[in-house]
Amino acid sequence: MNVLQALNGSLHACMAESERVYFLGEDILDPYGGAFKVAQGLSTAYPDRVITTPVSEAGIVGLGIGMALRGLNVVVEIMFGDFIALAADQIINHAAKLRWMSEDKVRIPLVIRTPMGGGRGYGPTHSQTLEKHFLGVPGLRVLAVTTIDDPGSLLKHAILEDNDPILFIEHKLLYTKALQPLNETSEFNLEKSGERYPVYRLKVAGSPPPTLTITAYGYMAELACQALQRLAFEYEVFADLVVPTQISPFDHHLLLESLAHTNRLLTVEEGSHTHGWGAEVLARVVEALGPRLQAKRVAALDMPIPTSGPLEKTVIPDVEGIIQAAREMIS
Amino acid sequence: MNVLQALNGSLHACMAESERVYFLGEDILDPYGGAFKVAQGLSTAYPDRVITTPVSEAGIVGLGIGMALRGLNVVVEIMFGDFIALAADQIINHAAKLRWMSEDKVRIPLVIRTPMGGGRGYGPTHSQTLEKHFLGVPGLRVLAVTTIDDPGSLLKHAILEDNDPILFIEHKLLYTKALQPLNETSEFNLEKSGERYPVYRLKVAGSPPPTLTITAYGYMAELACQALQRLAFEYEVFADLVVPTQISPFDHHLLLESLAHTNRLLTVEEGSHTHGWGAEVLARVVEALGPRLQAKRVAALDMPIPTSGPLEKTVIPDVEGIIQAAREMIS
Amino acid sequence: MTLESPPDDVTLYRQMLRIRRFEEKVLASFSSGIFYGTTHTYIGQEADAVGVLACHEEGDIVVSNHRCHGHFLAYGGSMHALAAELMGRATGVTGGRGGSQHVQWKDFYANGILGGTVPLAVGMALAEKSLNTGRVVFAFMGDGTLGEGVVYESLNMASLWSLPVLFVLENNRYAQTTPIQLHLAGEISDRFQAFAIPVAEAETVDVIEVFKLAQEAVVKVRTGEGPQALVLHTYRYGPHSKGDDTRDPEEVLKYRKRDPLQLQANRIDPDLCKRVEVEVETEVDEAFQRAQNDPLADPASLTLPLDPTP
Amino acid sequence: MTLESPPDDVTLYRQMLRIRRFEEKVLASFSSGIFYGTTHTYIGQEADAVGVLACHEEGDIVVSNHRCHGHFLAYGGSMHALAAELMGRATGVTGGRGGSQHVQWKDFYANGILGGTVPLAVGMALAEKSLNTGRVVFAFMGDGTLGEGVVYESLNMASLWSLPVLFVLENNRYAQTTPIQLHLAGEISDRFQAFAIPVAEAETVDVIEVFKLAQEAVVKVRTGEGPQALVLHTYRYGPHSKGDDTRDPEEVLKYRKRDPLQLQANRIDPDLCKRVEVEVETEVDEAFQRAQNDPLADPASLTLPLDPTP
Ligand SMILES: Cc1ncc(C[n+]2csc(CCOP(=O)(O)OP(=O)(O)O)c2C)c(N)n1
Ligand SMILES: Cc1ncc(C[n+]2csc(CCOP(=O)(O)OP(=O)(O)O)c2C)c(N)n1
Ligand SMILES: [Mg+2]
Ligand SMILES: [Mg+2]
Repeated sequence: MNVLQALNGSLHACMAESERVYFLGEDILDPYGGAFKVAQGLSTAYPDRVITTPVSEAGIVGLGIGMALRGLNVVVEIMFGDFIALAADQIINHAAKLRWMSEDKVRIPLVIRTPMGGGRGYGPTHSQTLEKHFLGVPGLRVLAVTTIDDPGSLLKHAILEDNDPILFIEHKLLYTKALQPLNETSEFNLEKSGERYPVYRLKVAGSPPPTLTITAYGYMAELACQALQRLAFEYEVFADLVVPTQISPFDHHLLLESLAHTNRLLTVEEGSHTHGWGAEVLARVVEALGPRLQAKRVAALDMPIPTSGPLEKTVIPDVEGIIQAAREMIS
Repeated sequence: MNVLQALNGSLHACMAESERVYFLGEDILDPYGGAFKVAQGLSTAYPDRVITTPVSEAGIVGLGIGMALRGLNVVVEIMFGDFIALAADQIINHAAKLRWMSEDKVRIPLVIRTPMGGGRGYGPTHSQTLEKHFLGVPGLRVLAVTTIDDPGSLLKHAILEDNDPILFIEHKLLYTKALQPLNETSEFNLEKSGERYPVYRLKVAGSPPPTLTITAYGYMAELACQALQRLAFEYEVFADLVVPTQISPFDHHLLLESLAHTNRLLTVEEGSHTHGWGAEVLARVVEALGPRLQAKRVAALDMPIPTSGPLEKTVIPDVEGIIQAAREMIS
Repeated sequence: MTLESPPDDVTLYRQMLRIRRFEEKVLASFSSGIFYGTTHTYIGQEADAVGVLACHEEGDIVVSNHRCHGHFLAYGGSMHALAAELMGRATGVTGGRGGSQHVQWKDFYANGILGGTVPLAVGMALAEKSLNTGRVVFAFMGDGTLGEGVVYESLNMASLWSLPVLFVLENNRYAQTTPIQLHLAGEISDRFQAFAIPVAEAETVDVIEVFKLAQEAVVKVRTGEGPQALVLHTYRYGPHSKGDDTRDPEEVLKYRKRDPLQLQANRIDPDLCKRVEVEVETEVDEAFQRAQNDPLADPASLTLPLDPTP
Repeated sequence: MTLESPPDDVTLYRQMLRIRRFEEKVLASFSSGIFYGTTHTYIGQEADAVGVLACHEEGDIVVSNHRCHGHFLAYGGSMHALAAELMGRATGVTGGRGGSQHVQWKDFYANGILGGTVPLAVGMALAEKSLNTGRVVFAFMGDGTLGEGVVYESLNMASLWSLPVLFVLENNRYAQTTPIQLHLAGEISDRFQAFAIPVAEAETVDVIEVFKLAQEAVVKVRTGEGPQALVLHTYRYGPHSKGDDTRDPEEVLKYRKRDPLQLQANRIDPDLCKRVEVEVETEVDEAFQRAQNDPLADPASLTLPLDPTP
């Protein structure tokens, strides 16, 4: 099973389980099923609860908030994550505040799903990793899918078991990637912490104690897994990899556990470097650990994402970049 | 002279100096002159170049981009910084990218001015410090006014001598504050680095070498100045205060100089804590200094800004909070 | 469902007067420093809120804006809780969190981002239609709010899906200090008709006329004819918020002469009118008094907007 | 300024054919992997770009969208540079940075955010009007783009300030896979008229008819009558981007029968037509060939979007 199938299956399961689940988005009707096909089959199975919309990102997020306010569990698909900026006011000033402003009298069970990321040559307005601009919004949860464990259950928890607004990030390149079920992987030791939105800790199976802690989410967690293996086998650098599914607010508990041994932190993200996710991770960890942390971030260059392959490859982090940064930290 | 007068005077000077300067915003015509009066007198003096607009934040930023593309130097006023999220797409996907996407063939000399911050009981949608969501946008410069030196010249550089888009942050509480000219202050030793968008370093005049480095921008730099004095006189804690006017991209040069001696960093900002400006500052500094930094952030609680005085005061950082955090770091 | 007749003249008068006196008291008290933040008063527009919301039924939803006191009181909100909210008291509508423009109570929602609540209103209408509740959403907005793009995104979807929402456009001829001719091109009614939303329009401060137009429109909405728009040309007598009035005093005076309260008072026995006056003034005074004696909001009451633990 | 007559029939035909053959080659070559990213072809809509931009004068501004190849070629953009851009070559219009939907050259601007460029277009018109250049801005958008709120903010300001912009609305009846009746309430022309912007409208693929309508509108814009809108009902023959066509093949066939190229070819001597065909095919082949031989974009060419030092 791949990530796309897991997410699509989860949406089907959610809509089957509760009649209060509604799905809105652009071009989501069958046979198309959305630009990345995550909605495939939904409109056929639940024609009354799957609504294809005009090209109105702010509007549909706003409608989703209104529906959620009235007790529906709403999923809004934003076709490309690059368009999420159009809904920034709806997210920051409405979705995230209404519960608090009402003294918890109203709730907003809304999941805004959107694919982010580059690697497909879609160019500057269709390849971005913009979630960094939505981290740290009081009242907003940001989740990110990986192949690890069960992205379908992550989505299900978000839709059915959470009454707060969620920005749900799916990296485009993950859709076709096979899942790494928790119990079946022989290459990694995998530890899970938390239920709804777990944090995972991986290390190469049978490796000695780590000297470095890497943390990454989304598609970069995939690359970090590859880097972890190559670091171990090619360079004898042994690292822990901590992969959160909830990237904001961020729970640094497991990370601190690992850092207690390594004192070395490498964050990896696809968003542009400055003011990215890694900044908060580093800051938190420094505050917690005091003067003993060595740290470094791997991220995209601070520029738009180009279309042409060689350029795009230069701007976005890759496995080599992670390995190199890790080795620099150890040496 | 206060900050309001400095900014207003600067706008007059810019419009007098160049016929290419245009000013757009909501309710900016005389006699009103904008909600915070920064535009006072402009429409009388330059009726053809001062345009009051409909209530269309995305639209007017977009228009400003278009005008800038055609070679005008455009200032757009967003009445409250809380509304900047409405223009997020225009800023992130258009203003900040167009130069780069054209291989520098087009430029965007656009200044988006907006007041941020709380302290006036305006409540959850009129008191925010939202610039944190616009830090680290590749291609966007974010500046923040303080009372130190000359905010008017900061604005002038932004309008007349910069061909890239700028988000220009003015804290509401600063408008009525008197300027602290560089050479006239006897309470602080003041050092300036950089020309267009300087970074300042202050210490209490005649104080012994600092054991702590504080950094803050905007109105929080005001509070940090007060804290600096009280820390010195009441607690014999001596600190450097580093105040950047360009908060993104952030130049940590002067900060590192100070930290080389103190190894202790306290960041202060009014935005909500998580994923704020301070996160990037800490992260950069840790990366640069390695395992010897002790650090802490003072920021608003991670929640919306309430209206009622006692609540608002609890959420937003104050001088006491800065002093307490500083003392905790030293002890 | 049939057209109902309007509430009796005295009730309508009293409701408008409650708004008027409340708002006058707010403006008069501002300088005394008892309030936090700012305010936007509804004086002059009372016929809109009272006339329109006389048509609302229990469970109907009202989406309001920055100028929400009139809507809130006409909806049935507590005058004391509203006063307390302005004063930042623990007993305020939202315990002092929201203040003047962020009021949420029962099915009433107000917010300070112009236009930002319009898609929420349409989404609520979509929910109510989906759940088949027969509820109607009343969405108030001002002429200036027609500057915001998300309003049009919302009108489009409301019309496409034939949703039970009544858009109430209060044209008081200004957006803050900007006269309508400087902010709005074309005709207001065309902005709705461009989305195939039928419009009823009136240049009136007669609460009964407003009621009748609203009732006709609400019946259509409630019986499934889809969204309707009501364009009410009105005027505010007070400043936009507190001291910021740049309008020609002559113009204000002209509109003050067609006062909705006077018009309605003329329909009522003068003695009765007086009695209502006294009662309302007492009510307002008591509301303010009580609010002022209430405790300020307690910082310990603050909660996080989100449970941070996964 | 007077109405000029259209370019000669062969020129119009050639221009449309250049677009057609270029786009066909793009679609046909996609699976070979020579391109980066995706594409949106203009096949079927050629009469719009060619007819409208036949009215543009040197210095006029063209604001385009995701479906920009046709606009770009009709504007006078280099076919080779466009092919090279799609292939991520250093010689591409933007050196491989922008790709298919982000094309900037001279006074031509295209972008992949639907509607996001419309306020830019209006701002450019404001600048040109302020600088009194007599330039006109042509702003292209599709039916689906009428879903975006910022479009209406822009229409309002264009109209309020009587700006020199021609809005060209190409209604190809779909937004991606969504037929217009599922995304648009009411009539397209009313969306402009609601802002007091005059509209000319045609259901046509006749490039000369398009030219005439456009020329009339452009003259009005250029002589200071303010913004105008042109609503062109058309159809695209190809998929939205590459393989994603969910439309009824019968419907596509129906529209294919009124091919703008066929219509124009009928006005031309068949031998001449053939010659043009051969010339255009050669031009397209050479453009692609040359582009494919050009070097890929060099990472060393990347620059920062902002000078970071204060
Ligand atoms: C998004 C947004 N932009 C600007 C403002 C500032 N503002 C508050 S009220 C107002 C004027 C509103 O005019 P209108 O919609 O006509 O309502 P009225 O005040 O006349 O009742 C403005 C510009 C705001 N609150 N929200
Ligand atoms: C803001 C934004 N939302 C969604 C998209 C994805 N998208 C690309 S083209 C398209 C359909 C556009 O329809 P229309 O405006 O009619 O132009 P057409 O493709 O028919 O030429 C959509 C939804 C986008 N590019 N930008
Ligand atoms: Mg108004
Ligand atoms: Mg279309």
